[in-house]
Amino acid sequence: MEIAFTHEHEELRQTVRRFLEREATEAMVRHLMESQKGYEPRTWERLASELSILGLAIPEQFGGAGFGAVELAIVLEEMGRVLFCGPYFASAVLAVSSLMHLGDDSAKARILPHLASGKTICTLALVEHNGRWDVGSIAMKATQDGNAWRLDGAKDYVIDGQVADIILVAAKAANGLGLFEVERTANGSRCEPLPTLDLTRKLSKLTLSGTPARIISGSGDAARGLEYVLAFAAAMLAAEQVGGAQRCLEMSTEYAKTRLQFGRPIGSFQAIKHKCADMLVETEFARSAAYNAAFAASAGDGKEFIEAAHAAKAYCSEAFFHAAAENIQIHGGMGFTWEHPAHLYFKRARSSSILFGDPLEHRQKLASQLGL
Amino acid sequence: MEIAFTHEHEELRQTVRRFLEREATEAMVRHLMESQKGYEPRTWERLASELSILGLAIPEQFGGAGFGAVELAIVLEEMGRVLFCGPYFASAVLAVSSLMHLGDDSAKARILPHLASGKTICTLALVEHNGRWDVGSIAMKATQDGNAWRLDGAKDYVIDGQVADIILVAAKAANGLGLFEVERTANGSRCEPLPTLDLTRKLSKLTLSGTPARIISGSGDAARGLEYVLAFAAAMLAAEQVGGAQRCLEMSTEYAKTRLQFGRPIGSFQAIKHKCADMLVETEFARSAAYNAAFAASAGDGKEFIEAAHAAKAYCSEAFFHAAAENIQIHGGMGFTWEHPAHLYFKRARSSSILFGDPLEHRQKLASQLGL
Amino acid sequence: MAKAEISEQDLRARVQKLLEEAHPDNVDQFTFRGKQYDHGLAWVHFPEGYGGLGISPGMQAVVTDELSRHCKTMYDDMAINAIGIGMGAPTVLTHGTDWMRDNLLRRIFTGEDIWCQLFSEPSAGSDVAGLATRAARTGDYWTVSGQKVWTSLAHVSSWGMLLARSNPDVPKHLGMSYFLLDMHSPGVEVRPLHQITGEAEFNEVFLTDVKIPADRIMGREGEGWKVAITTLMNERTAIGGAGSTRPGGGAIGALIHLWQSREKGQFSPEMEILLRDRISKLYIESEMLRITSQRARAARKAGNPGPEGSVAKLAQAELNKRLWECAMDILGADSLVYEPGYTRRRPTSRTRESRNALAKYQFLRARANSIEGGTSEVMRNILGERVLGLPGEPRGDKDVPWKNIPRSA
Amino acid sequence: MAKAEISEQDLRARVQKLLEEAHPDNVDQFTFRGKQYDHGLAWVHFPEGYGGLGISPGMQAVVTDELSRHCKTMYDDMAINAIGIGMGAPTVLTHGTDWMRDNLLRRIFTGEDIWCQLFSEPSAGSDVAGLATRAARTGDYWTVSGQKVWTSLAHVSSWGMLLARSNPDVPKHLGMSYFLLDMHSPGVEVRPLHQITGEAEFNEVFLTDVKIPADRIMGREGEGWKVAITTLMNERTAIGGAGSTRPGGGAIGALIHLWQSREKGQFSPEMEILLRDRISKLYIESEMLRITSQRARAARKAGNPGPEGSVAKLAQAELNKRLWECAMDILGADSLVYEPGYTRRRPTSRTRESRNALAKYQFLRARANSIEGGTSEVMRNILGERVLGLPGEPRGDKDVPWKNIPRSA
Repeated sequence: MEIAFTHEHEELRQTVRRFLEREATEAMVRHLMESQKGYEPRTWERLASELSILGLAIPEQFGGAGFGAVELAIVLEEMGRVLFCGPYFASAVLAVSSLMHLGDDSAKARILPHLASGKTICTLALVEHNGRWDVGSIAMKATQDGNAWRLDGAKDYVIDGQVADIILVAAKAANGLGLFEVERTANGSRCEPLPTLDLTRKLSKLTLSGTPARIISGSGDAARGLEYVLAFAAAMLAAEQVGGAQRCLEMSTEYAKTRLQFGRPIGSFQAIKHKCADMLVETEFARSAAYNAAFAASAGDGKEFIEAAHAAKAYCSEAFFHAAAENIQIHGGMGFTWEHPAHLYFKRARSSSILFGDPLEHRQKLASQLGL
Repeated sequence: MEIAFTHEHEELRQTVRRFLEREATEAMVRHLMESQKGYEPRTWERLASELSILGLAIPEQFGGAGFGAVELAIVLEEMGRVLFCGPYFASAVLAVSSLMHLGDDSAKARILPHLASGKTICTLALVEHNGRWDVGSIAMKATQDGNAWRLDGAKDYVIDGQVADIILVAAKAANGLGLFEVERTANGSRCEPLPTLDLTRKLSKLTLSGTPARIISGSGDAARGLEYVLAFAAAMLAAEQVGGAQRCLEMSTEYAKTRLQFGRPIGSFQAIKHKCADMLVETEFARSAAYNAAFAASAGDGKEFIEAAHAAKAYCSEAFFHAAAENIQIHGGMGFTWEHPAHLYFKRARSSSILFGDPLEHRQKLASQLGL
Repeated sequence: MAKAEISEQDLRARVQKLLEEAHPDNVDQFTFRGKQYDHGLAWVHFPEGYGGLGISPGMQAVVTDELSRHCKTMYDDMAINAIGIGMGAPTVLTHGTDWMRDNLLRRIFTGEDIWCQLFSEPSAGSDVAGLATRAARTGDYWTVSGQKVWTSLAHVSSWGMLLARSNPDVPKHLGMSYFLLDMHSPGVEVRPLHQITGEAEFNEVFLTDVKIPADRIMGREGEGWKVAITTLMNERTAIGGAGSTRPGGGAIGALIHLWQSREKGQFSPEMEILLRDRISKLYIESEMLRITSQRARAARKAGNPGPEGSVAKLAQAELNKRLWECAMDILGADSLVYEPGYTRRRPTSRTRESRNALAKYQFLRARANSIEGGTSEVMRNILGERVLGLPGEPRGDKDVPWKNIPRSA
Repeated sequence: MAKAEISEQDLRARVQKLLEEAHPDNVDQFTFRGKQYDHGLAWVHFPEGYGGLGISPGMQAVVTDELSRHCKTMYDDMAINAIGIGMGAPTVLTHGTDWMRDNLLRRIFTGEDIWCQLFSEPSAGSDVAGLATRAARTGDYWTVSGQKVWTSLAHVSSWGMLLARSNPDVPKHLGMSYFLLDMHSPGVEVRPLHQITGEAEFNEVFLTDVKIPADRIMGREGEGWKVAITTLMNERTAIGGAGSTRPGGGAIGALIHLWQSREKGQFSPEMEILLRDRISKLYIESEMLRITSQRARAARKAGNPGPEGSVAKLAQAELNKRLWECAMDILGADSLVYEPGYTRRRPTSRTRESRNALAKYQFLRARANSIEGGTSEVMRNILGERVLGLPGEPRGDKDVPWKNIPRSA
């Protein structure tokens, strides 16, 4: 498998970057991170109307652009660079991949066009209180009542649940796991925002008590499909992490060139220069890891992709965290202030390393795949 | 417990250091490492007659100096500095502590005085082919035949077995583990030298077939006693490692001061200076670890000592290895030649980290002790 | 010096006499500590008349011990006036004028006057001696303008120890003077500086044409760096001596506690083993930090200060970061949540929070450990150059007038 | 350049024609490779008449492929004359005289003349341009004295690429000249240099009043550094391109193999999990090195060389050390033994040894990876300065005459 971006890919990247430079400024990020909703509806609308990237991975028949993992990874890398605030990862990645991989025809036709147009925001609720990103840990109960279903239980760390119109909920029915569609405002549904370490990504706790739901994953067991969705989410998050790491490297390098101490730029000191060099190595490796996973995803959903996804999430999590931590250190006291953006990347890096499984878990799963 | 060396301790250190500077030069180390025996009998004799340190930890009633772990640690640290070649660790540490902790009165009276005088060299054979420093792994079989015993099996990695007159062998009898005295040249005993990675410490493989042996550990199970001996050996080896790490730091610092590149001493570059600073931190921590274990050993053989021994072996192994590796790097191409002593320390560091259990094992055992 | 013969028994008797005159359980802080000062029991190694008895600093422990036997109310110097007592008093004693010694030391000890330190500037972080705050002499006054940063307690302080550039035409270390600044002077503006935790432990201090009387200088004009060294030495000692003092105490104790109260089934068996190895490693390093600090204290006492002290500051900063990272990994998904949310408070001491919340706070706060009081990079230079004797870098900022040295805006 | 229109098919036909004239399975190495050179199939990107056809270097793969379809005997350039073919030939082509191009290139390719590189000196390691070997002109000869080190293959070489100082009175980069040295000249002494492994991969070369005819200079007098850059660029490309080319291949493949053939019961279950995590991590890093190198090749092909190439040399050196350390940990106590003992041989290629013995050898050999071909410290400078654009250090050795720069004895 070769990693090769086309001219169109480069154009997509440039278009998204230019858009985000205008729309996702640091001032906007700070405004949204203090807000309840955590996103700017006008920007959201333009992601659909101007850039057509809300439906990037949605087939054309459902109103999307018909692209796939590589294109999503490009967008996410750019969003990661600027800590974009908004339910893109929730709706355009998690929800779309869940629907595409698990949803029945009716659900696809009903929901996907609205995700592509941005009229509906959707997310996936999978992990529960024990925080293990693992389909075996799902305890949410689904009960069939004639043709209708009801859900009981709680989901934790639901990404952008606070603004989702529809929440896709993984739950346990009598004959195995299923994926269910729930309206956030349905009877018996309570969605509370959590105070997050990383203010730039909102999380919620979802409690359901006898809440009406619609099954969308057909009659079979959705376990394997959900596992794929988890791996896909990990791979896409890795791309976002690359963008964050790259930005930290750039901030550090820029500061090291201009900050003078002892009469010379601090970047002329090997202590700082070599830190930057190591960050560069790790960022390039992270890039390789994330691109590899994205190209593998667009090539299939087999063993090669699963391995690439584990490797990417494990490596990119550590690389981003390290870059974000070094960025604070290189900025010295200033890097430690609330006013400077370094801490925003640091908190994003820490939280992203946990979401969808931390490096230890992914290394273990990879080891199992490799038969170590 | 406080770590405080007395004036007498300092004197012992200085005496040993001066002696070794004359007797254990690099030329002598290189001569002995290429030799079969691996030690210089005249030097050995003077360790007994001039320095009286062969019986340092042997009670006065058995012809020794009546000191303990702290004094042994001082001597070993000095020996570690110069890669002293000779069966000191085998005879004065392993054999003496085995006899003191497990030996019956008759064995003590019969053997210890000759160890103190240097007339007899003794070692301990415990670990077997699987290489686990673990009394549970002992398979050597001891069979009672009237009053006599016979041993069958093989021991591996016997330190300085090639020159030991007496080998203390841990073996499994019907009612548990016992410690046995075997003459190296006894019938059915074969002691073959192993080609070692670290040429400055000789190892042998000992094969016994119906070899006559004398039990010296009484009628009870020697398992707990052997475990103590293993912990004691680990603690003492840690002290030796500190000496090696310290010498690597000194070599690196000295070279960094005098070697010029780009018109300035390489130690003026932060890349080298900060490496040295980190080595200093680790060497000081290693010193704390080894001294702590030595003082704990002289205070008792309980939980506090066992914890200190695990911590010391785990920490000092990594600190010495890291110092030895950095020492090669700082010396550049020259540090990689056979002619330069850097590789001798590197190989000693690697091997010492394995002997008596590697850092992972000791951390695990410590974790169990701490109830983690 | 005359009183070197004071015995422990004698000292305990003096504490008894103090308590007869004023008992901390009955009178207020200022009154009690004022009396303690007058009896020479504030800092016993200071000279008589300045709160001491001229005896060994080790004897202070006897005073504390005797007080603790008889009083419920025990005052903590660090909580009362950390900078004033820790750094201000020794500096005043060594370099202050008679007026300062007579009028300031007592109020430092009682806590009536809180002190702060005005050294760091936005453009002079690791390079403190590169500072740009200007002090110009006009008649009996100095006029000072500039900006200081990382100033703890500035918002409650009466006095600030101010380092400013009085002569830009000489090399940087030679052109500074050290002033005692009345923090209520016109032109002094204090603004809170919020950190990664949301809290404002520190301040920025803006100085605009602030007038300082000429007799408020410590040491001579141009000798400010020498005086600052006294202040900084006392800072390093304070920081280097930190860390747990008993096995398994302090941060590592908190970490182990977190681990032992994890929920069952939170981790797979494999994860448990991997985390356990990390904790075991952190335990060992924490122990070695503790023991190394103890060896440093013993060496200082014995008059043989070795490298152990300087080692501790660097090691602790780096260890602390890794330790709290491990704590976050133990919290797992719960570490995504920052309860009860970021605040904008000014912390004095930590309030009682849940163990988890405290760990998350510490995780963020620890990032500053390798920056404050000397970055880890500067500490490695110090270890390399001052302890190991390695040569310094070629420098372009040593022998040239300060004004000619390139500096950040 | 005229032949840019040669098609793949055409090229395969040319190989067929070569094979009709001489087949490697029937004639000896010198004969066959001589013919290959004459047909322009040695290095197809070289000009016609010099072993090439003036077409894209990528087309060489077609030649190799076609040969492999029809021949059992396949020659490996690296095994035949690594330095001559990899670095000597491009340097001669770019900077050599007509005589050199006409008389040396063919013999380099056939392997009749082995080449070596004489740049490094004991006192000039990372600082190659600081070298001290002197070359003085007298009449039609240069007289050269000095010592070179780390010279692979010197003991079997006919020619050496020698960098020496022809003018000590100008700054160091400007005072060097580049010579072609006949290794059989009087005054050239080659001594084996044994390494940590006991082997002598390299040599020291002592030059005592060695005479070199004046027409054996490459480039002009004083332009030696420029010529050396051509040689070194070809070295970096060779080293940077190393590493495994398929998932799970190369060193990581060997490590996994060691792991999978461990003895049962060698490790406790806890140790197994800890080692497994390390191997998994090393696997990921090996994969990322492989993919990063692949991205570098793709970027070069596309004419957009990025930082990926320079990254690989540094990363591989550091990874390789950790990888073989892990291998030793997997061997456990067996790593105490070094079978069959240290030798003093001069390795050409590794002989068949047990997997364990090979791992131990690699463990030792890997220490040099972060030294040879540029230390990791120098590589970090290069990444920081040339890739990230960070400023260099203040330098005292750039604009002064070489003879005034302090240097080691």
